Amino acid sequence: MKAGAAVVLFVSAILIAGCNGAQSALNAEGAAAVQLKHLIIGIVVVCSVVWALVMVVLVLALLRARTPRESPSSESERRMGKLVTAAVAATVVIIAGLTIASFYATRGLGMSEDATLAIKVRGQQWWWQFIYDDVDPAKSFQTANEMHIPVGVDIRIELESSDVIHSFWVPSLAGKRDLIPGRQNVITIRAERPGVYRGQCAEFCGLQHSHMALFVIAEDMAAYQRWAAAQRASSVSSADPEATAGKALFMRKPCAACHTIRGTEASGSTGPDLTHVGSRQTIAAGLLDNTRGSLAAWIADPQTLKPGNNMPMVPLSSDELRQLSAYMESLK
Amino acid sequence: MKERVVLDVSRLPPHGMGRASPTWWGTCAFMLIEGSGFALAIAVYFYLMSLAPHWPIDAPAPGLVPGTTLTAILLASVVPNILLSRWARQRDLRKVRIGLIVMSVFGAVPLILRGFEFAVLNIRWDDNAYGSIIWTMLGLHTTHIVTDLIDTLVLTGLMFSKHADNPRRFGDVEDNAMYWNFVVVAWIPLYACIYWVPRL
Amino acid sequence: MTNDNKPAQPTDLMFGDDELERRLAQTWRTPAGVWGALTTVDHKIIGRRYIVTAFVFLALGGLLALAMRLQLAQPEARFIGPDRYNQIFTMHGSNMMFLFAVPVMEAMAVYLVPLMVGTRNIAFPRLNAFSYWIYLAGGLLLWISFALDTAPDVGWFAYVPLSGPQYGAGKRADLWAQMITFTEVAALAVAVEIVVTVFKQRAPGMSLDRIPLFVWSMLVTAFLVIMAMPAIMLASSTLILDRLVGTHFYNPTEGGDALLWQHLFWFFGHPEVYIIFLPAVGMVSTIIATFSRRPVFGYLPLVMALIATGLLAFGLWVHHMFVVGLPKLGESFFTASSMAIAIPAGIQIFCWLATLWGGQPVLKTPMLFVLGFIVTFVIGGLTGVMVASVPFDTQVHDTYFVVAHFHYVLVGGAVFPLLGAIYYWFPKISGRMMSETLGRWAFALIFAGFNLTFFPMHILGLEGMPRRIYTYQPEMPWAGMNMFVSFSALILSLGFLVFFVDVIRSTRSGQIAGENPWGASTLEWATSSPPPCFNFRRIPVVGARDPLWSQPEELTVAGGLRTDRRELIVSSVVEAQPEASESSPRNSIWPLLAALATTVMLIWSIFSPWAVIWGSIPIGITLTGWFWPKQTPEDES
Amino acid sequence: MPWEVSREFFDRAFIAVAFLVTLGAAALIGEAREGRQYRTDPTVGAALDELRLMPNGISGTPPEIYFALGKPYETTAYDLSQGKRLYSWFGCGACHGDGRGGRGPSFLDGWWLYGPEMVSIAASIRDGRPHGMPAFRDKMTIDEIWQLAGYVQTIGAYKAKITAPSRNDDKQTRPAENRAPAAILFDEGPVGPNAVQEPSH
Repeated sequence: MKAGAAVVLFVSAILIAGCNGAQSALNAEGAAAVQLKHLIIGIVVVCSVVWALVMVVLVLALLRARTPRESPSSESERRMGKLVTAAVAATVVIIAGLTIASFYATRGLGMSEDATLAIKVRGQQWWWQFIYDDVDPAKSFQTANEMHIPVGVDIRIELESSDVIHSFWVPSLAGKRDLIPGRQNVITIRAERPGVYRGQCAEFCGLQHSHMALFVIAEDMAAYQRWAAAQRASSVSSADPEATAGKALFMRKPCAACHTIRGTEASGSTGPDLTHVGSRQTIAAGLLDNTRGSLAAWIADPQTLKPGNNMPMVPLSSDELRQLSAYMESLK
Repeated sequence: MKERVVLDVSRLPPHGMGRASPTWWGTCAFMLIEGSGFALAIAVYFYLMSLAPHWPIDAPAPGLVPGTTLTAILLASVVPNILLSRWARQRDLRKVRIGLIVMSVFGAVPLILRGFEFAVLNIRWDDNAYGSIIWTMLGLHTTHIVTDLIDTLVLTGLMFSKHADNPRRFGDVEDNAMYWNFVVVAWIPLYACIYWVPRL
Repeated sequence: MTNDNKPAQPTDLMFGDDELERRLAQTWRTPAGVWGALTTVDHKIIGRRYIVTAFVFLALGGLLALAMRLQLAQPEARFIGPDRYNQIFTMHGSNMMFLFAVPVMEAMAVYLVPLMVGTRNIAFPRLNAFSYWIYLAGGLLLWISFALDTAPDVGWFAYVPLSGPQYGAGKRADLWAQMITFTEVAALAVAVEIVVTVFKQRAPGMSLDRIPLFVWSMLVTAFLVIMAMPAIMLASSTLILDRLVGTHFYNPTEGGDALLWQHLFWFFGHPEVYIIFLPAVGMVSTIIATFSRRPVFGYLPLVMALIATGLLAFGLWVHHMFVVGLPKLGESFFTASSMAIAIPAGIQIFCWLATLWGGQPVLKTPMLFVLGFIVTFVIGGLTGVMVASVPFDTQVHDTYFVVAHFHYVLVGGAVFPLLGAIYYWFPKISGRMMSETLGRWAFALIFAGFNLTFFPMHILGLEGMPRRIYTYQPEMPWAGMNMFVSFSALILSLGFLVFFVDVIRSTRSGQIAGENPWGASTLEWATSSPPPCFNFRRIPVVGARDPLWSQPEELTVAGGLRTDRRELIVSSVVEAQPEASESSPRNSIWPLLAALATTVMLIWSIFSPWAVIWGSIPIGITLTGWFWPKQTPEDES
Repeated sequence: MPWEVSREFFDRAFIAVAFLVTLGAAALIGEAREGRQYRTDPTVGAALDELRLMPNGISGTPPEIYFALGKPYETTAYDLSQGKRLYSWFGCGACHGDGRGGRGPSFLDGWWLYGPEMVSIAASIRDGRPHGMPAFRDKMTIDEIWQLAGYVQTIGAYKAKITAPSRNDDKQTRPAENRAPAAILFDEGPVGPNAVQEPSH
């Protein structure tokens, strides 16, 4: 029976999938995700057993030996009636059990009040804006598509959207939660182990819903502090002449109208903050690795790489491209 | 398959009246559909109200006069409506004709008042969500008055035509009367929501 | 009220069978030619039309699915761009839900219910004709817009604000919303007809506890349609208002709310699932009884399960919104109710197993599809239990796990039984048998193809693949399984190809089926195949739940209906005692004209609010023409 | 029965009607159809930059390519809605408000200082105008400038295009472009200052 094999495949796949890397509910590295993984496996096993039992009865019902033309006698009917009632009762018990289990799981996932750090996440078509607010505005900073968090502490994530509905989902850390215009949602995440955890927008949000990834980089507190300090600082202008030319170009061309680079006159707010773009692992919401080449490719023709996104194709000579990408790369 | 006649239906009436008539059940089904529609509109109204910091949103409550007058007229119309329905059951053509004319008037007057109602809502549909929902509720109910008025007018025409003296026509009149009662009953909660909830 | 000149009129008691059939045919026939086709109100012709049209839409929707599988077979494929891909998956969903699944189930009822309850035509036959034309218009609207590259691109549940005035540029979302109005009007019309047919036109003696289970399931379905569809009509109308005249239902800054849409949509959207699934339950109960050679086990529990499902259906829409951040208490309630729906489903499964156990199963093609249904639907039901758990859902919501789940429920739970039902009732509808050989091939390919296609999607979902993405990146671990799924989809579509070939072949050259080729027990098998335009020579009188089994050799009938006008028996709701010999309308062109007028008004109103006023005038005129007495014998009383 | 007499007539009539209805639907939808061009080819972009203005900077002719493309920037819903987003992204509201003007002139009073043609509006945005209209040459790409121009022209239109944008999900200050605000507000009389018109070069 094909589906029978499939169930085996299913359960085994869960155990295998548990091992493999990025963005899987079964590769749990966060407090919440671990709980959820146990719940998932538990429910899946129970349900697989139920299914198997039903199949056994089905096969028996078809294959059981029959006296030719036995007519449904009243007492055989009564016997079946008892069995059906029993089966229904069993269903009720199982259902009740699963319901209670999921209640407890939900309780376990409650908001933690003593979050060490609050990060505001704004969904944008089609990238993620992460705002690290600080009582002292000078200390506040923001980044895009890449969020650093300290390991082992609760992080309060405040979810807002500036256009359509998005959904914040880093399966290895926690379940998903929507970002809804006009509302604020909050979840708590907590990474148990250092690592890079990939997430992706989970609510259809238009043309480039497919290319709206984010990375949560969990590192020990010291490393996180170092990173945060570096991010707070304004951009550093490197001595490299190409980069310097690129900077001038950036200010002269449309770039500066949409992007902010703290420490320069570029203060646009439509696009991601590029103050430390060079320090990020990927660009364009996880579309490309952050290399000089991919930076140049992206700036040269964003509409071919990510059709419909809001970054226009600015006509540039190859020299200008080289200078701009050099400048971007220099913004560590 | 071989057939054996065990039942003779030739003495049955050639047309079911009241609950024996499919039309009666059809009318009920449609009232159920539209009833659900009204109920949902009211649910939306309270949902939006539950979100708003204050209700009504940035507007004085609607003026009471036209709406209340209309409500009074609608309630009053129930009396002749029930009489009409009774006359129809008695197949009294003359009375039914009078009743239909009266009901046509009772259908037309509210439409005029409805115009004034929109005028004193003190808000436009595109000002905010509160305006949108009350304009929608009022519009929704207006379409029901219009449809039933047209139905009544057509029936009146029929009753003065050669098709008049036929139990089916009287059945139609009864169903139309029942539908008008529904239009009136459906208005009461809408009236409460539009005019009195904002004053709570 | 008695009628004295009655004996003067010809009744079926006065003629021999042949003469009677000639006269009835004269009264009930649909004339040949286009005019006849446009004016007919015969529930069999309209039902057949409805079914064929729905299957055409199924085929088109299937092609869209293949296009998507082609695009997803490899990472970062460039076969379809994001814009077109979004249109395609929106079309696939909307088409399958609104133009295939719901209409096809209602179409089966339009054809079968009047035959199963032993009457001569459906209640309100002209409304029935109107319903089909409106449905056709809605389908054309959607597909023409797709052909013109202006199809909706917002997903089949069109969440605001993406589908709202600010982000849904152009008329794409309006076309979607208006297509909804078309199909819902059609669906509501049929629902009303079914309710009244079942309540008032049952054969004498068919008391409530003798109604065939398929009819019961359609009755419950019809009530679900009546209660649920107004929600989506309200939703789509308010969406159009927001987009066209600037109302603020979904604008948070002016007191509106984006979640209001989700509440309205899912208050319809969840019952929708049962609107599709309950008819399938009826089909399974019918087929399983026939091919187990015994009455279905637990008639009463099955009816109760149908009703319970219908009621619960309205109590769990929020389980589609578990990740929007609602109060915990509410979530817990909806978890419980969503889990509870598994209990009636369980009752049904166990009763069917008991029927098989206690019967003599015969594995004809319809039965194969039913067995396939049990295997797959139980999986779908169990994954349903999984997503009903809030915490579980937070990981799989909007992933391919959910895609797999609802395809198991809808294809496994509804399409399998439907295909079985086609094999089962095809002889009645066409008078010819379908091929057992091709049937077995079709079943094997579809069953295997389906499971190979959709089972792996569970795993893809748990591995983090979100739904509605037009591509994914090479570094994600999904490529291999997607390729496998895409190949399996070919097997599945090959299965459907075989099915369609079989249908076309059999209509031409299938072997002639008798009145009752399967030895079934319900009334539709008591008349010839295909049934004559008047369905039954004389209206049957029912004395048992399985009339053709309790008295196989002769049919007890009622006599005395007039032959010179379309006449049928109206009976009481509970006991089905004859109350009147009511007339049934003749053919008429007015339903088509009314449908055209309505179509013009609805499409026009996407572009201008004034259409609602000016466009309604022709509708009023056509409706008056529709109901104005025509001085036919049908008008007598 | 009467219809049998003239069956062919009805057959033809039916075919005609069916054909016309389908056609009508197609036409209506075709009207609403919006071609969506996400990527402007560099050469096209360059060509679009060739505005030929009258010496006084008022009116002129757009480049041929603009007609070759089928005047997308004033007809397609997608470009118009992009224009609307650019209007807010580039802070046009700071001077022109919701279109009724402020420090800058109104687009809704039926008074176009430099003429209502796309080319003049595009030129105003690209090169700027006296009395404080800055040049956006270096802030936007040329296709963005055309999109914005198309939108600005749409705000001031007295007859709403069916492809004109609907309201935004924010505060309602005036009817949206798809309801021809200019026509509605015209009855309320002109709003906002009308700067003196004078040649820009």
